[in-house]
Amino acid sequence: MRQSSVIARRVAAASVSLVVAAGAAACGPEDNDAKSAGGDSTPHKGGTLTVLNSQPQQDFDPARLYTSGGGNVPSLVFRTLTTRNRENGEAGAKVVSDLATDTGRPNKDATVWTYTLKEGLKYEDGTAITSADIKYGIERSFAPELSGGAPYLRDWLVGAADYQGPYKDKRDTKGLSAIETPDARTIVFHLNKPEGEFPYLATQTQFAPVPKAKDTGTKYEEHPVSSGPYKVVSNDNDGERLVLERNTHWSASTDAERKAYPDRIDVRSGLDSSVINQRLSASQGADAAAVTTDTNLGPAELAKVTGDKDLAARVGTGHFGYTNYIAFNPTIKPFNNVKVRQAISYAVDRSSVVNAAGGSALAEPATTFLPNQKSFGYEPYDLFPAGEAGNAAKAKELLKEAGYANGLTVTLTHSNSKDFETSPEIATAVQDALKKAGITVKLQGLEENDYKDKIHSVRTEPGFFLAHWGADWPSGGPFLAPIFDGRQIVKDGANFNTGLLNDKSVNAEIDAINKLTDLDAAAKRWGALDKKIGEQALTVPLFHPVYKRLYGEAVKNVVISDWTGVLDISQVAVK
Amino acid sequence: MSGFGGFALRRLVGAVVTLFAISVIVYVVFYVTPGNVAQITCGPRCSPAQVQQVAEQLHLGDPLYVRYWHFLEGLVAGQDYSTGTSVQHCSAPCLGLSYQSDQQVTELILAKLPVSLSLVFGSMVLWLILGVGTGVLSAWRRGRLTERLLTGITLAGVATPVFVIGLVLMIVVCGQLQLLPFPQYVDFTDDPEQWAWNLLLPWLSLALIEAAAFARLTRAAMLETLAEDHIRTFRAYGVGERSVIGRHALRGAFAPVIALNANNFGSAVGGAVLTETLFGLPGIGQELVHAVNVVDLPVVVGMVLVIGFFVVVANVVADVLYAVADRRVVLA
Amino acid sequence: MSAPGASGARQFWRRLRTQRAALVAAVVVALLVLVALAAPLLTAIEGQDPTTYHPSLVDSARGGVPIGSFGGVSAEHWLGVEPQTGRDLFARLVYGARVSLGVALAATVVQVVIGVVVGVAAALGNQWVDQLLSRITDVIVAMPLMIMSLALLAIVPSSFPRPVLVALVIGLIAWGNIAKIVRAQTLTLKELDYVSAARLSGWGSWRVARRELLPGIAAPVITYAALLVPTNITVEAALSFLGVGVKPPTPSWGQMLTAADVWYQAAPQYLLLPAGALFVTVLALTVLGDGVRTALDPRAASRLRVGTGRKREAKA
Amino acid sequence: MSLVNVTGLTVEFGSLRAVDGLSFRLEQGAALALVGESGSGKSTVASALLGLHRGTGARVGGSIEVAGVDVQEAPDEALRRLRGGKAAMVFQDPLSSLDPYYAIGDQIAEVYRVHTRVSRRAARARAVEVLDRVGIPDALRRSRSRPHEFSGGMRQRALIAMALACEPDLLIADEPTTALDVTVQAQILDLLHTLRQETGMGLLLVTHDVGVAAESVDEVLVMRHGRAVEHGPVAAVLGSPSQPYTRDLLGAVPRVDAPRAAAQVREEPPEVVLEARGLRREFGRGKRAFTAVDDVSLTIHRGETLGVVGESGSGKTTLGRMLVGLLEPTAGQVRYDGHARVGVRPAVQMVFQDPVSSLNPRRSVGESVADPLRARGESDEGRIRERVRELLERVGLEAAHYDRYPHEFSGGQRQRVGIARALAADPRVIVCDEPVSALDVTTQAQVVALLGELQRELGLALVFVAHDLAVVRQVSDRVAVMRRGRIVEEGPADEVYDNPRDPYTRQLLAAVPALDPRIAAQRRSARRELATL
Repeated sequence: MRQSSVIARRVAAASVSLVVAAGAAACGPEDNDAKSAGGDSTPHKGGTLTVLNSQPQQDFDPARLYTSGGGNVPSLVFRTLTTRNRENGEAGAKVVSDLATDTGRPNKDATVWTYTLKEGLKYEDGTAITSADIKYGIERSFAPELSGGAPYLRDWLVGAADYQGPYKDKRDTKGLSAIETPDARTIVFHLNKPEGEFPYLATQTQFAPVPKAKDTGTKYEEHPVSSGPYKVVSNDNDGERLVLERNTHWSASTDAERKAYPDRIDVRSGLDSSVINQRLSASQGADAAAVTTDTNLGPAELAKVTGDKDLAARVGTGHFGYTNYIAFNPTIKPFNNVKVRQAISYAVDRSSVVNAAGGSALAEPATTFLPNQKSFGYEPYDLFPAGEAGNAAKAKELLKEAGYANGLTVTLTHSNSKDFETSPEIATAVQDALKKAGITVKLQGLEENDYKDKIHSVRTEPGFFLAHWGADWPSGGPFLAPIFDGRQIVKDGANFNTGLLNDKSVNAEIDAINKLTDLDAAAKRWGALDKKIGEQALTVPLFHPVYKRLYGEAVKNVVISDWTGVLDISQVAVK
Repeated sequence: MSGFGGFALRRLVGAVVTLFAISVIVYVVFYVTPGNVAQITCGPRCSPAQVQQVAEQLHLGDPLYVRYWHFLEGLVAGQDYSTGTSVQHCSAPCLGLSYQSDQQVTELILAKLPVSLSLVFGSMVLWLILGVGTGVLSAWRRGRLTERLLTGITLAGVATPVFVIGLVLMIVVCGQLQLLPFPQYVDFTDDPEQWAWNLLLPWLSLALIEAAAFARLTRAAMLETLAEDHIRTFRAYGVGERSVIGRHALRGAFAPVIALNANNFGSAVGGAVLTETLFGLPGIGQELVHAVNVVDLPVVVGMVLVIGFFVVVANVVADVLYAVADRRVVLA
Repeated sequence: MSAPGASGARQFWRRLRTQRAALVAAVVVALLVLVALAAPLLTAIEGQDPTTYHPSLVDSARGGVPIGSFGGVSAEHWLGVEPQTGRDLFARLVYGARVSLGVALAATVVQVVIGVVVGVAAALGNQWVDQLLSRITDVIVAMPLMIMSLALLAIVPSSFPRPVLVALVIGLIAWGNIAKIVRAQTLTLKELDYVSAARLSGWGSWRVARRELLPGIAAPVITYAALLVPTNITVEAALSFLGVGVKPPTPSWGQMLTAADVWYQAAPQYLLLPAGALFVTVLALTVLGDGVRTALDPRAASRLRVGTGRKREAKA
Repeated sequence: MSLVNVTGLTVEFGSLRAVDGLSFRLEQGAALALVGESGSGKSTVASALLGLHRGTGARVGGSIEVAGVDVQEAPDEALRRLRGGKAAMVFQDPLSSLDPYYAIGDQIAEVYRVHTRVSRRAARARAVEVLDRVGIPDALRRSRSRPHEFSGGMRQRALIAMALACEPDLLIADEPTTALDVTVQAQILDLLHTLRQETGMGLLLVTHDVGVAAESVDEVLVMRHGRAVEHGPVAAVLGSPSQPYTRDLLGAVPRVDAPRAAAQVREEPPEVVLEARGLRREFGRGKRAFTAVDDVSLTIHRGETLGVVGESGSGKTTLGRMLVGLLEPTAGQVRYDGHARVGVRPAVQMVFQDPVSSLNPRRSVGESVADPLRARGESDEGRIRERVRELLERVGLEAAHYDRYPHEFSGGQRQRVGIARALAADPRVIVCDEPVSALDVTTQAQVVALLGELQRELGLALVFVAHDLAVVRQVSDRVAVMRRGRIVEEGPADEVYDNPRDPYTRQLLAAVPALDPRIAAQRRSARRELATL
């Protein structure tokens, strides 16, 4: 989407889907999943796959990438200890081994994790991949020059809080003591607390091997050394045009996940979203073998596509763990009053909001904070039933109880970006819905940077604002902890616990679940915790986006997992 | 033109002063723009300590004047920077490093400039042909239906924003009629033919909008010339209308057209933001909008300076061409 | 050059009236202004307002495309409804006229005021003042409008009324050309005998500037300003396209166009309405601007009619 | 067959009838002058002869036959062949009448090629030939110059060369010398005379200047309001005019050889009111600097008129503006009442040349006249109006004109307003910068008379700056002759005019056209001698 350029590049890279959801998406009732689409003929090797993207791959350094499950284009070049299961739907939300022989062997309390590398792993130059390379890859992600990754390594690894990477202190050859490499194939991680979800973390690109001899610091991203099925042939204009070709030293026998059908992958970015969708629908020439990894169908395009059978057959639908919500800051009046928060919860008109976000095909109304997927431990609940169009009567009643019988005037803060998430369209829909309940909403639209600074700072956080949260991996942990764990309130930096909730029982339950290495069991308890927190009405979940993406006529073997919600280009074939 | 040296020198000094002033203004304006640069660079989930490290890395803690001084130093003497594993040199004139991508701004500009210049130069040719042609036609057929029709068309160009014209052109020409491929930038040196085909629509979109001004100006200048005494002379000597219009009246429109063209060329280098964004051309405008959004000060300053440079140079060129076109003008 | 004075006003109108196109344009502009001013009344007659959502009028499953033919045109919604929200398009269009015209006019006023002050001061001041102001004007002209707007619009707190801000920013950044025109014109006028005569009368320079010069630059300034208004309307639209224009729920044509361009195929009327309104406005203002110029500069007027020149000699 | 045969010509622009039933003939090789004041329709007749009104909306009635072509009925193509081919026209302002962007030789060649099927090269050769013919030195090189690189006289020669290019039967010259200095005017008139003798082409001369007509033609047709007033051989019409209008017209023409009508008789020793000492003024800087006025010293006494005469570019206007303080001198000083002073001062006023630009078109004339009163601090509206009315009446206007605007007045009336405005400041000196050069002769005479009256009545000192030697003689007690920024000769008017000492003064005087055709012929040969010296 054109305005996605307004969004910080760093954030854009943070999670492919997190940002790129501009068009938002949702699967209509008549849509089956992506499985049916394009799967009718057998895929073959060969050909060139074109990727049409709006965001250039400006960061292509494994240390700097903030990806979910290893990313899409990056995961063609970087293999990691573990990776996401490349399957459609729910099965795709599982973590599987990649470079390692398994998803990790924890000690009893899940504070030490041990991995063994498969045999015969090689870089694009034919040299062997060692566990030290993985350690080095992680270490360099601590360098301020290569900032950008997720916070978990710093938070979890023993003694990592002050570590500044291998560049600062050249004499310290031992590096990060929390990571041990007893031999070339073994790597051991020591955590400062139990983390049952460590295998999920090991999917991130920081776990990709980087040969120390080839490290060129900030210039490494121009040509990162490939461990995956493709290597970088050219990287122009800071990731705007990326050409990948087969890495002959990669062996399918060590990689069960990546299919790598095309011979060549041509990534062209910096395109306007409407242009991408126009090109994909026209599917002319090279565009017939084209996909996009970051651009959804917008509402207008969807309106056109649904009327055209041929086009509709070329739409991939996916779900990514993501929630758009209204956030309250309970330290600010009148949102300190739980009744006011509940009244607003009742008054919200989710059908207006869903329409503003692109309609029922692109957004599913949300009543839970957790995404509606099994891997997150989704447990359906609707604590303040607003119905389709909002329950204005109930809201008025609650307001009366709260002492606002004559109505209430509040200010809703939102961003001025055009992402259909925290953007003015959604804010005006909320404004219009609350009007019926006697709540006058004034809109405060902030420029993207200003908005982020304000809502993520404890000092400047507004009382009532639009926000969203996306999963770093498909589990309740990274979804609930940053938002509701009282110990994660950051006083002097970017704070995501917008409700400033510091509830001992919640904190304790989070700790307890983190100890579990049985991820299914953990999921159930995350779901229960979500409902429990929901009672406090600190957020009003609005909707979960659905991704609808076009692909070219010649594209086969379309796989869309619930982990990323988008077509996996490691599975796509164009012959 | 004995005074040309002095003229050139004075204009050069003026240009440098102008660019200097622009850089100061941009520095100050973007200094106060909201947005935590270190946080944006580091990522949303960075801890305060990491953000602090990044801020130090980028010298964000320094006072404004110190940072500006560094900028000037880099411009004159170049600067060294670390990639972590080695020390690199950014040679003068160094516009610094992008906060976001650690690339040298000068390299970034050099990479983007050909795109913007291709776009603007090409569409300049088109807008001159379209604009001047329309202007001549409507001056010739003044008062008749042709003129009104042409006036209407050129005004439609003025009245329609480029993003609407561009999108509709693209949908119709590339999507429905499939006459052209969807534009994607191909470097001229790689394949001149593809370069031209791919830029055709962007050229046309930009030209349609700019042409209107030229049509109006050409028409007005020609009508003004047509009312001048020397036109009467040639008519009184039996010179035909075609020659009067095509030779004498058109010649009179040269100077103002040149002046406007230089003016528009300069501003179009930066002003093609919309066209570049819409067609996904990786040019200066698109990059600049992006840099503004992420408060990437070195990139913003560098690119604005480049745009300012083109505007200033275009104006000097305009003055010179104007003087050449109109020998009566003394360079002053 | 001769421009209207107190008595000239009548002449001006007479000359304007003789141009049929300009007259039609003037009527159109007057109507547009009237529509903008009467927006609340008009929407009250229609029974709609520009902000109320009508989720039931759009097809949610199809991206929110309006239900019904011609974008949901009905007795209740004269021009149909907006996709996704179901807001009334007629109401948004007429309220949008307020913002678009208002912003453009206000920006023009700012440009003219700054341009005239700077231009006159440069022309009348000594060499240093002239150098300084001319240099500042150069800087302003060389600054990319869009980029500086992006920055300035981001700096100012959001509590500042947005339409006013947009007008101010456009005005503050794009006054360079008008200052150049005013300076040149003032330099010409300064040499005219009647200005010298006024100086000989014993008046101070300020008084001479105000009484003898300012009326003289009115004609070119009015002419240029009339052509600036449509430019400013499109600039506002472009700023909306870049996401820094007037903010929702306040409707403006630029914002509607921006939101509508992708709907070109699915709901064409959504794009065509603001585009048409913008086109008609810009066309009318431009034609009117030309007419005003012709009426203010009778030389130009006769120029357009006369083939061989000197025919008016008999009159002199 | 006559070369030109015009019968019952009428030309109407809208409701305005510029030419009203005019008839005349011009035989092959003859010369006719159309003489008249502005608005008489004489130039319209010239344009009509070439059918230049076709397609412009003007209505042309009657019949026009030029060189055998029926201008009214001829098809466009025939008309184009006539224009330039058989009848060529020379216009008033040679600068604006040539395309500024092309070389003069190219322009002539272009015209030549319209009428003759020749190669570009041949046309260029022809251009050089005719340029040489009209006396342009180094014609080959100069043919590559553009008009602005020529002097005014050279440009007019070039235009005549263009006219000659196709060897037309008829030359129509529309005020061919009006924009030129008097010495250049004489050269051009001489050139026309010679060419006519050599080529035998007919000449139709349109002019407001009776003297120019007397120098150049055989027959004169005096026009007024679009009609013929008097028509006959030049000697007869100018020598013994039969119509009162012709007599008035001739009477108003100032004579360079006539002493001042009412010379001042002075008893008391003259008191110096204004003095210029070593005035110098430069314009521009560096290489483009030039000195407009160089070391000029003058004294102006109470009640006298000092005439400053000179050709264009002599620096006389710059001098005038320095005297009133509108321009600061680069060196030297202006002393008023014995004191050096800087800037303007109400006691020294100015009357400007251009009656159009000297009054603010947006303010009523009364307001303009009232300016000095208000500036002086007068605030009583009644008294201001009273005084302004008085002044307006004094300069021959009506008190009721107070609320009118400049465009409602004729040139002469506007000049009277300008005088009233100057008087309102109660000045002791008025510098008149070409006050009558834009006026018709009859109006000119009236304005000059008014100035004389006012001077006597108010004891004003006048500085009368003009290019017209005759007018200056008419009004001045003393005369200063300027050339290239310097005063070449200064002295009592009669002395300077009757016994010029400086050769330049002599040259100037010899160039003034005489009203008597015989004297004109004598002068012409005298000039030739002077030129060959």
